[in-house]
Amino acid sequence: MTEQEIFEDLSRKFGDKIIEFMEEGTQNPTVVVDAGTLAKVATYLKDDVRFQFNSLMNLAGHDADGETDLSVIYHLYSTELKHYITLKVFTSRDEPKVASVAELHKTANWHEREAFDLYGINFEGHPDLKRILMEDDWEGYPLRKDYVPAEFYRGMRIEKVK
Amino acid sequence: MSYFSNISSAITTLVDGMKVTMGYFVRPREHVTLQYPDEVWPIPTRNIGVGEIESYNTIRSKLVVDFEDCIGCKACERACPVDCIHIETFKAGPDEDIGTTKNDTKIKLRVTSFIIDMSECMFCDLCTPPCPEDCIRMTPDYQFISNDNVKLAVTPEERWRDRDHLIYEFSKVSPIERAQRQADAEKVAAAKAAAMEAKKAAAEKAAAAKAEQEAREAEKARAEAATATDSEAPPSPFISETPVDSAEPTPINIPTMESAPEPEPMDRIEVPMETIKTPEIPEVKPVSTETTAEPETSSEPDSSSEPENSSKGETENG
Amino acid sequence: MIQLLANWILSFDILSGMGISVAWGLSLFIVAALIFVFVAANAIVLVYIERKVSAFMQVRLGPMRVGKFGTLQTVADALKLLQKEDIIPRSADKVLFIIGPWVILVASVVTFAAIPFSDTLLAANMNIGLFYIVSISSIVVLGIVMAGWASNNKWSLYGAMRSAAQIISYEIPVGITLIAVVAVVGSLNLQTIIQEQAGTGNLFHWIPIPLPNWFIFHSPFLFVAAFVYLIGATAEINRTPFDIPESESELVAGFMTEFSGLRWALFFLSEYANATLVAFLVSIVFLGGWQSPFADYEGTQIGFSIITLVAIMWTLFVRAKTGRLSVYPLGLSLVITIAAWLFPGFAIWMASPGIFWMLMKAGGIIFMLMWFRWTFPRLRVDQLMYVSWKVILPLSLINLMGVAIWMWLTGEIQF
Amino acid sequence: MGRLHAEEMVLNMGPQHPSTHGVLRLKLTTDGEIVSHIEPVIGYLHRSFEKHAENLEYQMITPFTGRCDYIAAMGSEHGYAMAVEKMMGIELPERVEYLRVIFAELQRIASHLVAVGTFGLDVGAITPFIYCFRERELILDLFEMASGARLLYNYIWIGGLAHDVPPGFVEKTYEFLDAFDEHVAEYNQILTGNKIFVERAADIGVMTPEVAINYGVTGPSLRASGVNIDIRRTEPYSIYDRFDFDVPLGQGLQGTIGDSWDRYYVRVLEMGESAKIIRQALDQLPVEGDVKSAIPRRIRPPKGEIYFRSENPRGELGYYIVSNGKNVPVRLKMRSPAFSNLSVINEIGQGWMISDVIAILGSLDIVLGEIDR
Repeated sequence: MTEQEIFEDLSRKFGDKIIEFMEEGTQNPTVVVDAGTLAKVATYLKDDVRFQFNSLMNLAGHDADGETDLSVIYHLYSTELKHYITLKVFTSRDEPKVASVAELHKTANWHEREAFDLYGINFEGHPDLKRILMEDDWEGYPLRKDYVPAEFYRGMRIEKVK
Repeated sequence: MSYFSNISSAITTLVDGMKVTMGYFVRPREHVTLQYPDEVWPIPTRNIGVGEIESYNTIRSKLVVDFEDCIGCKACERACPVDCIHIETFKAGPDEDIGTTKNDTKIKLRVTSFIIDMSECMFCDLCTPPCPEDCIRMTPDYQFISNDNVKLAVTPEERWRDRDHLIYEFSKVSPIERAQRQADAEKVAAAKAAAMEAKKAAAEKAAAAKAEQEAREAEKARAEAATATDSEAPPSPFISETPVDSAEPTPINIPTMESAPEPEPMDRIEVPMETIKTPEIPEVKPVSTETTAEPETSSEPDSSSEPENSSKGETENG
Repeated sequence: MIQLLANWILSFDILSGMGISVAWGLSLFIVAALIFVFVAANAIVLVYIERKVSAFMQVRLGPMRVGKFGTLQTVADALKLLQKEDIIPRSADKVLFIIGPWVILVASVVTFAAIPFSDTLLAANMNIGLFYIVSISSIVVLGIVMAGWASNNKWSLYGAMRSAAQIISYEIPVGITLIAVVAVVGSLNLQTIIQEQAGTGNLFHWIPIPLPNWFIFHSPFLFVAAFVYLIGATAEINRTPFDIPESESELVAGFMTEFSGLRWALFFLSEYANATLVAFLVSIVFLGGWQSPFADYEGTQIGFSIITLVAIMWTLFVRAKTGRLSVYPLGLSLVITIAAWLFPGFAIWMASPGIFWMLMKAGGIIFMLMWFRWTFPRLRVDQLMYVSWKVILPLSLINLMGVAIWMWLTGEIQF
Repeated sequence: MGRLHAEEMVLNMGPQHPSTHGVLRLKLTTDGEIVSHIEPVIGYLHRSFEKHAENLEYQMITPFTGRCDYIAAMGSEHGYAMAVEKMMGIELPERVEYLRVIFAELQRIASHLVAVGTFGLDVGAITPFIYCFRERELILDLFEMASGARLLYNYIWIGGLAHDVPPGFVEKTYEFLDAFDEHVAEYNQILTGNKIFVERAADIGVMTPEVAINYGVTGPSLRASGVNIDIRRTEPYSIYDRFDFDVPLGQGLQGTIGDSWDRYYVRVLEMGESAKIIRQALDQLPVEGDVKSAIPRRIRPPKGEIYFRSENPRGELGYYIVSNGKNVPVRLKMRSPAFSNLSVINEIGQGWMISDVIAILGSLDIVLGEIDR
């Protein structure tokens, strides 16, 4: 099934919660989904026999420029039907909130923790949302473009990032 | 029944395994151990097609510069992902002849400092291809052994002591000349600033800032035209310290240089910190080309960095 | 031997005044010191050999720096260990922490008192020698549990608990296997056991292959029993593949985790002392102890000739096939054979019993243990128990019964 | 008398532990020897690769990718180079493609040798580990010959290779391959069939296909569960469609499909398949061709994003790159295979003994460098 068909089907099912279909400027055609509906879309995509997107290859947080909304990108793959779809959700910078898919795709558990760790995106419904790569008491979200590292961490000087 | 087949398979497979080890035990020694200082690994030869330099066909290890051939273009400095190369250049005076490289390129910049910090180098070999003169290269010398009694860092002040022997200064320019050039550059900069001030005062307009900006840019463009030997090179962030030959060129004080003592060999040259410290960068370039010669990382911990370090130590303790 | 030494001391005019009890005590002390020196020197040599053996099995060279071919490496290591700081963790149980290693060491050194190195060279000729060794060596587990508990470290505790379970489990099959031999001899005296194995006889009583009268060739049951004992004893001394109490990749270092310096060296010492003890016991009980494998000097000549012939054929065969076999073993056996034929004195010496044969046999067993160690993976703790209770124990019981039946069949005993 | 009560004990395995393959910490909740819960704690080797990448030009990132998965640096570099090339639409010379495949597969063998050897080490067999490393050294010799480095190569550049291979490389590779088959037979003799090893690995930590896919497990660990997904085959990148090779799947030869033994044995078989690919690639390797001809002067991928995945020795290595048309990426996320592979440890390791947890961890073949990045 092509990405276009998937998008059309999703649009029929979820209406205006499916925001747009991006084919330009990306190698992986992307469906932009409303942040609140994402879990439902992912469940639908996984359970529907025509899609069977049972494998979440990748989950990446993204901050384009430090001003606009943060986004989360989901790369889905079906091991049965061997087709792909990329989902993207936007969430506000000040209060980033996305529904968690950790129960649906267990692999998302750690990936969401990573996105939380590095971008501060709150995944609602995540069983154990805490920092994974950085220290538990680290301040700030390092991969945000507007991140300014603190001078010291527990008395240790933080080397400036080149 | 599987009980007995288990036992029998256990015995047979274990004996099988023991055969292998015994086979190696009684075999004439085709050992893999290298008795390192007595035997050394045969360095593989490889021809990567750069120049005719025989020593180039080797493994990637210690990074060196044929300093006579360096034109100070800083292409390697920009290519370095970890900023382990620190170059300081000053524009040569109009009647000064620094020489030519082996490719007969006239050297236009006096390289007063060429530091390679091998303790930061990650041996990626990205700096060698951009070099227009093929003068920076990786040699097969992988034994970074210092015969000096290297002190381990015990205090914050001595933090970098333990890797002093890994910081190589290739420039043979004497510290006196270097200081001289630094002073000259500062003089030019001061003169420039004074001129700016005067200009600004004369203008007395709100557009003064804009004019200054324009002037700066113009200078920079000119300096770039002068310094950039590689057409690909983005404008260097070191422009501001380069003496800009505008209306009144300040010649380098050559007599002073001649009266200077013989330059020391390629060892570390004890240079006061002020000279190595880079002036403030006027604007932020694409981050990768940012080459701030961080005093505390690139150079010896001397007097100038002491207060900072000691205060840091206090903070850490506190 | 203590009696002999005491008499020898008293035979000197100057010393004769000290009285029999003082002389006895003095010789007791000397013998104990000798045993301890033997154990310590033995550990140093064995560590070197083990490192070399493992290196050769792993296409390495092993220690090569200190001394020629690294022969002084372990001496240097021992000196280093003695100099190391003695660390006792703050929250450790200090008393047990200090006692633990010594208990292990003492338990393993004391057993050597009953080992007959030759027909005269033994500290104490006990009539219950075998029983003494088995019972004393099981004290080791007490020291291990002490050390593991006192460390106040979870890994150490795991190691100690595993060790306790393991050693106690394997005591039983090992004991029963030894009983099978005792049943043949009818004595627990180790000298008697060895003397029973003198002379030459047929393999398994009936098969007409002339072999020494060792118990390993006594009957198929004792043949199996020898291997059962070897496996059980390997487990009892915590060596690979049964090294779960200190399994390096799981429990860091098991009960030894918190120990350093001298205390750790004591563990090491006792480990090798135990290995040596097992090797001695196997050679005493199954391989004729200090008896020579050759009946007389003609036997030596013929025996070595046969060995050399086999070695030549094997070497030629393997070299033709793969081209990868060292010729040194062949050369060694060739030299010995020629010497045995040329110098009858040498052959007679080879045929006579003595400490040389004891050490050779023990060395062979120790090599076997090393061979196991550097080949096999490690068993899991429950599999270890499986092997003990479900394989080794039934086998040893069958052996015990089988030996009894065998002796009845061969007419060694009558009802 | 107070009642004697038993409670579960929390055991910290790592970050300094012989068998955690780096600085991984496992919080084991144990009931005696039985482990009832495993919580991996990672991040001890976090070197902010992604943050670095956002501040480095594209060609400067290549050496950093190798440092993420330091056991298989060629694989990481290959994946990264292909991702950027796909963004820029670069057509590679044939010789480059073949050489890249040769190096990637050599790296796969080297990486699997480490995996097989350390798995043996984890269950207590020390000698096979040394044999494996001896073999690996020969591969590293080949790498050193070509790139000048033994561990971190920076050899596969965007648009080509750093240098062409030196004369004699092809012959030496053939030599290595000829000796290699014999040595694999030796590993099988000493380790694969060994009863103790089988007891330690078979039926331990069984991973069903559903669990594996749900947890995003990829690579040999996934194929050991019987799922036939190898990106080289399902979605051939580079020139993998030209080679004839099998995808070994776990068959449960000694126990259940998807147990630790299967994960181990799939790797052993994969080494043979990689050797097969290398042979074919060497046979077809074009003699002529400039390996640097396609290297772009400026690496500025057009505005856009890509998720590109390739088959690393440990599994699916994905690069999610967002470019805004400049010479520095806006976002570079490395979807490292071992990251997802490790996350399954609690699911398959629960209820086994401490020794088994170590065996399971070893069979997953993790590299902390790419987990923590």
